[in-house]
Amino acid sequence: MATLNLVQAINLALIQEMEKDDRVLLMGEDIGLNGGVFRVTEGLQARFGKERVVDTPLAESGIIGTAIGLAMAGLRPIPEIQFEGFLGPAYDQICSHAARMRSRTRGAFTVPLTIRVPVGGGIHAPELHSDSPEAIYAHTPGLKVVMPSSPYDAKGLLISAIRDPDPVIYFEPKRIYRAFREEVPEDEYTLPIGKARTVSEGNELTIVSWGASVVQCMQAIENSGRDIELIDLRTIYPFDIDAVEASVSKTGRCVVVHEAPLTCGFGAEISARIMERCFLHLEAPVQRVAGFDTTMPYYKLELDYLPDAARVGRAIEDCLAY
Amino acid sequence: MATLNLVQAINLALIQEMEKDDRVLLMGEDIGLNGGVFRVTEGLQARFGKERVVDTPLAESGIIGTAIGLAMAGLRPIPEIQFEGFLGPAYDQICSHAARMRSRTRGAFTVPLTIRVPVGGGIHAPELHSDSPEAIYAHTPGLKVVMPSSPYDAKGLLISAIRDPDPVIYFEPKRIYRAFREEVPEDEYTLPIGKARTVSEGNELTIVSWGASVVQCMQAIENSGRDIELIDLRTIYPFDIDAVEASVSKTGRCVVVHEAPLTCGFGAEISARIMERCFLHLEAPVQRVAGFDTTMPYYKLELDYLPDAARVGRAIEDCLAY
Amino acid sequence: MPITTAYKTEIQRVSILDEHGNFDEKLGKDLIPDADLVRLYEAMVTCRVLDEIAFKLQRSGRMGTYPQNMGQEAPSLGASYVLNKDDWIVTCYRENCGLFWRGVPMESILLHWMGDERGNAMPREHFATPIAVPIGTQMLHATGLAWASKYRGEKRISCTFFGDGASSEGDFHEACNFAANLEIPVVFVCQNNFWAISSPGKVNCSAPTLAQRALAYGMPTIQVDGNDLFAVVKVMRDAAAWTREHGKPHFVEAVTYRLGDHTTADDARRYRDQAEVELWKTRDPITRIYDYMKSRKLWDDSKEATTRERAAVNANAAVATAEGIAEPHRQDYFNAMYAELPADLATQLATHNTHSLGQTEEAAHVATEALAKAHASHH
Amino acid sequence: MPITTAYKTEIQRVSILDEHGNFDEKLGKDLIPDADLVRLYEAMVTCRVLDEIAFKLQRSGRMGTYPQNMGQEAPSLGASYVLNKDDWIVTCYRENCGLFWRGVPMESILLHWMGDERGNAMPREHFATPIAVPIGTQMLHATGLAWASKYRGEKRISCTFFGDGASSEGDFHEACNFAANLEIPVVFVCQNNFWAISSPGKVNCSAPTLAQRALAYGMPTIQVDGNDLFAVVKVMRDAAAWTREHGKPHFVEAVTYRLGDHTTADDARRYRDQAEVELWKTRDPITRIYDYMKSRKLWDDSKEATTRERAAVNANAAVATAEGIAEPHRQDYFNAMYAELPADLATQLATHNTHSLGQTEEAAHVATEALAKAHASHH
Ligand SMILES: Cc1ncc(C[n+]2csc(CCOP(=O)(O)OP(=O)(O)O)c2C)c(N)n1
Ligand SMILES: Cc1ncc(C[n+]2csc(CCOP(=O)(O)OP(=O)(O)O)c2C)c(N)n1
Ligand SMILES: [Mg+2]
Ligand SMILES: [Mg+2]
Repeated sequence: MATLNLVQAINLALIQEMEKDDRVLLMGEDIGLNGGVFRVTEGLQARFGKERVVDTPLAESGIIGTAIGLAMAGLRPIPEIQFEGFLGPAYDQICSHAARMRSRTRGAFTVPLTIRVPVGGGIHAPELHSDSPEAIYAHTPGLKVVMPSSPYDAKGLLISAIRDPDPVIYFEPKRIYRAFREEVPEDEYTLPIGKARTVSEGNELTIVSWGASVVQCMQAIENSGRDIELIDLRTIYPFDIDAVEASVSKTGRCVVVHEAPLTCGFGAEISARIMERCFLHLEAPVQRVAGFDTTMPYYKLELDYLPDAARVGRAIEDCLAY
Repeated sequence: MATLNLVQAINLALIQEMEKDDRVLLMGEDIGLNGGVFRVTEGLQARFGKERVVDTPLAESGIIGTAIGLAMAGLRPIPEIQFEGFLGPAYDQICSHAARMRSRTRGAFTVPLTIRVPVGGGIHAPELHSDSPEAIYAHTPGLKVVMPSSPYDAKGLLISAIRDPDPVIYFEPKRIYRAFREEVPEDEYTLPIGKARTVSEGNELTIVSWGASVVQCMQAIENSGRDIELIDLRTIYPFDIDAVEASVSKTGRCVVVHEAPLTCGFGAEISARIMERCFLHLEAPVQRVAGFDTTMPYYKLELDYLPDAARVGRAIEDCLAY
Repeated sequence: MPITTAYKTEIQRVSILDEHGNFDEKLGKDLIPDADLVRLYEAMVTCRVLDEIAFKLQRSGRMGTYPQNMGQEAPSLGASYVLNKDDWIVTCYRENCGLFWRGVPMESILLHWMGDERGNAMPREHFATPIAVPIGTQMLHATGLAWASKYRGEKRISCTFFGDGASSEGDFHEACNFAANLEIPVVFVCQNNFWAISSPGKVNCSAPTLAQRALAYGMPTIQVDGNDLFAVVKVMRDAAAWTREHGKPHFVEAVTYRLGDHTTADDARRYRDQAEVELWKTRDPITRIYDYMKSRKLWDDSKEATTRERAAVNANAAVATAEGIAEPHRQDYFNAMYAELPADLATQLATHNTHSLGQTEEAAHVATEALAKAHASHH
Repeated sequence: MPITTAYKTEIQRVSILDEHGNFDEKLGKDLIPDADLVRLYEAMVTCRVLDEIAFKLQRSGRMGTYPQNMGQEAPSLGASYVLNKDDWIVTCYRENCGLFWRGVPMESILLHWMGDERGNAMPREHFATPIAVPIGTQMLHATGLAWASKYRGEKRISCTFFGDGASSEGDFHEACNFAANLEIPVVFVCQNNFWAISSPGKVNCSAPTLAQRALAYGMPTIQVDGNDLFAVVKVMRDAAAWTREHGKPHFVEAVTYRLGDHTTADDARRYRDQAEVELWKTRDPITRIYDYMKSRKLWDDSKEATTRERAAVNANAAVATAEGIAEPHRQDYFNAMYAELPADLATQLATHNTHSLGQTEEAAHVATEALAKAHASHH
């Protein structure tokens, strides 16, 4: 068992799936010789050749649109979009085609595609390199949306995504790409898409989060000294509402934490579902700690924008005091 | 005072604003001689000339991107996107530029743009002609999102949108384009963006809706024979949460109705906000009647998909019985 | 040498059988065996007849919006005729004739426009993709499909069709650019019919030709009289062969005209001159072949009558099949979303509700059953 | 005539002062007055010096990612020199030299890369738009800006810059196509530096020239040695004049090279040969003018020393200004969202909270006050 960071865990998953299945190919901007701007695909072109690790033209719609064609022909393309802020040009191909091809053709054509996208803020990057658009894609039927928060999860979820017969957007929280390491099995393993992970158990309050925010939540829980259950959603669609329901039915209180803007963020869906499912158990309204309803500011102020342990801590206190 | 349908009310608002302000120009596919595929811009090219009513190339990103340039130069372009399903190619220009230009430049450049888009299902149209993407844009800070449900509102809200110094997506519910007429004042008037309309007052339950669904809700209320308050949100962002709060604090029960898919639809935000603001007043969980988490089916089944008075009626009963 | 030449090029136009009946023997001889010509003619006639029937179906409320193909039968047919049966054909909505030649049942196309996804459930052996509603997007899929062939070392190419309007979309550019730079064998066929709904050609391309779009990518390109089936066959055969041999893309501009409205929701009299339509009627691809066959004594009135009759019978049979299909079920559109129906969606299906209070115990039970069934059917 | 010529064209390349010191008198004479040449030279040197300082700032943690302009000073500078001061200049991020010539303060550019939006708050009199981070998107704004001039009957044109990589994006195509078909006066300048981060030129354009992208739109186009300030000045002057006169777009490919890494986050040694870099160093636009001025006795070591010194002083002053700016405030990014701060956003600002329980009465009061203030400042 090796001790890997998130970048290495993803790299390993890609190697193993490519070795196992020659329908798998990688495509994107700068992923070849350069190994991607975050070096996630480092060494893969040397290992698998230029036919399987392809540097494409600088055109995101082109990347996804051709990947859809590759997938319709039965391959398993894994396109990389360099930053989540550049999903925009590919939005139409993702939502009008990848998400719809199976239902449009009643299964005659399917799009087994895994779109890898670094996501989120906190790395002092320029504009459009720090956003969190997961709710946009969760609102688009036909897609699956995954966001790991640890190296172990990253590997297992990526392998599941690659093997999934439907299109998956696999968001990689860039803030924790190299933040920590953990033991990651050498062998291949999968983690189910649609199942949350209980990071810590507790009885007083439930926190639901995903991606890099999970780390802030762990910190906040530690700081609080309270008995808090932390659920890492892991996958945004389908999402494990049963796990959330079970936990909130127990604790009666919930805080949801994410980086995306508050309004219509995925926290709204979690909150609405909790109301629907746990109404009689709720002792306080669900609290949402999220990005503000502003554009993510340039990096001088990004830490002011991002939910941190302190803001989560205040929400915990407010919720417990309700 | 003339009796107009929604198409005519919009046409009138366009004429009046174009006469008043020569910075206003229209652009889009087939809007000139052809008057738009729904005839909303009928007669405008003949009246204002080809310089002010411009048939553009078939390219939505180009339409919005050039409109952004026009707006940055101080004009007030009103691009039309032919159907909401074709906003996709323009997503990037809308969200990465129109929504961000003011904050990016700290006000040095602004984008006073009104994007007109027919929206929603129910007209037996082909694929991608029947969707409801309002939540996507409500989740994008920097935009305003408006959706009228009547000719009177359509005129007043459109004039407000055109005069608004920020980018507005003005969704036109195509299902009710010609569904009914009402008295619309000849004079120009504005309706505030961010203020809801109480369609009917009641004490037992609150329904919150917008766009063509409002008509289904009115029907459901009539069918139910109950004392129900109906709030038409009118604008999705900013949204009038104060009006919703006041009503639900009074009734203690709420049903939200929209055509878009349930998960992460704007109903989730309304539900979450109600929980946050009216928790102690709530006698039942907020119920959402929405499109399903599927692609809008082709038209043979579209009425099965769309929330109708019957489904709203069941939600009313369930909610009242809780 | 301060001013030098950086690039120089020239684009050719091919015509074999023109609207006046002139036939170029050198290019045209032996191009299409007579027996094939008769079959191709019948295919065009059938397509035209279906258009007329579809129009009436729409007008009488038996079908939704429908885009007639009238006048544009030759480009896709010629392509379909010369392509291998397992080359991908990636179309828009004015390529019915080519799709039918390929073997796609007429009822599939009808069902699509009748608002039924089963029309798109094409058997994979047709190597045809479904009608693309969002304009200009399908060319990227064609590029991806051909890329897959290259990846696998197969000789299969893609041939994709789109309109002059579609060539304005960014995706068109990206599709050509990917194919050219990554060396992917695609034949890009632009059906330039001079109109995109009500927008005249020059709103979408003010350059002298549409063929020159391809010069941006250093791609071989040619213009062809798209109403001349002979010329289309020659140009498409050469382009497909070149593409297959070199593993690189080729562009073809087929100059043609839609004789009908844009769709049944459109009224072309609002924006175009009847005189223009009348002119193009004289260039009709069908009458051109008819006259040619007559002049060659391959055709006579009785053959014509038989052909028209058979066409009507076939088209009406397709309508009957399309209209005879069972009503679609609610579960069709739920079950089609993913390989496995997510639990939450199963509940929505079982309850036909999106509000939790309506999701009674019983409904939840039904949902669980549905889910279990969906799972089972995939393992 | 079955095979005819549908289109024929040729693209020229212009060079005046080449890397060997050859100067074409016919084209170059009187092109740039000596006094101007000295100022232009100084502008390039200053830009280069700023690049070096910025690099060090980034390395020492005083600035975020920064894209050096090194080697690409001439295209934007030449453009800026010949354009009217109120022609729009719509750039990407390798046009610092032209922006500074236009009057944009160096500290604006530094602030942008220091993660501060105030760097983009350019006074409108510069007629320059902010650095465009999403590649390939700004050309559409240039088209819209020039369209506004046309709409108002002004003679102002747009000049927009973008890279070879950017020319792969769909928006590039749409911008050119809009400008050509709607007759909008834009000069499209592609800085072809042969790399898009690690992607070699042919991944983004495998055609012999980038200039031929314009043929797709029937747009006049020309290639220029982008490291030759004289040639750039000539070509840009002609293109701008043509564009202004005809009210239509013109394309220019400026062949150049980035001598540095893509940005400070990049290490170009991973993907490109040092030999290639060395070759291009011999084609440096700055040394070329230096040698020329020396050969013309316009320049000597002491002038050079003074220039370098002044450049360093100016660049350092800009750094001091940029670093001396007050810390930005939280309210800056809230208040900048809309002309009027929405009530809900005002509460989020006042409480620095997105959860309602933290929005106490007091906080709500503060929010209301903030909102009132925001309103007041706009009326
Ligand atoms: C992305 C997108 N925008 C707009 C439309 C609406 N629309 C349908 S067909 C059409 C015109 C297409 O013109 P062209 O590509 O020339 O094809 P033709 O209909 O002439 O065969 C338009 C604007 C659409 N379907 N998709
Ligand atoms: C839409 C988008 N995709 C990807 C990126 C990441 N990126 C930044 S610069 C760049 C390469 C640009 O190459 P080119 O246009 O040739 O300009 P150059 O850097 O060579 O001047 C890429 C891929 C981006 N900023 N925007
Ligand atoms: Mg057309
Ligand atoms: Mg470059």
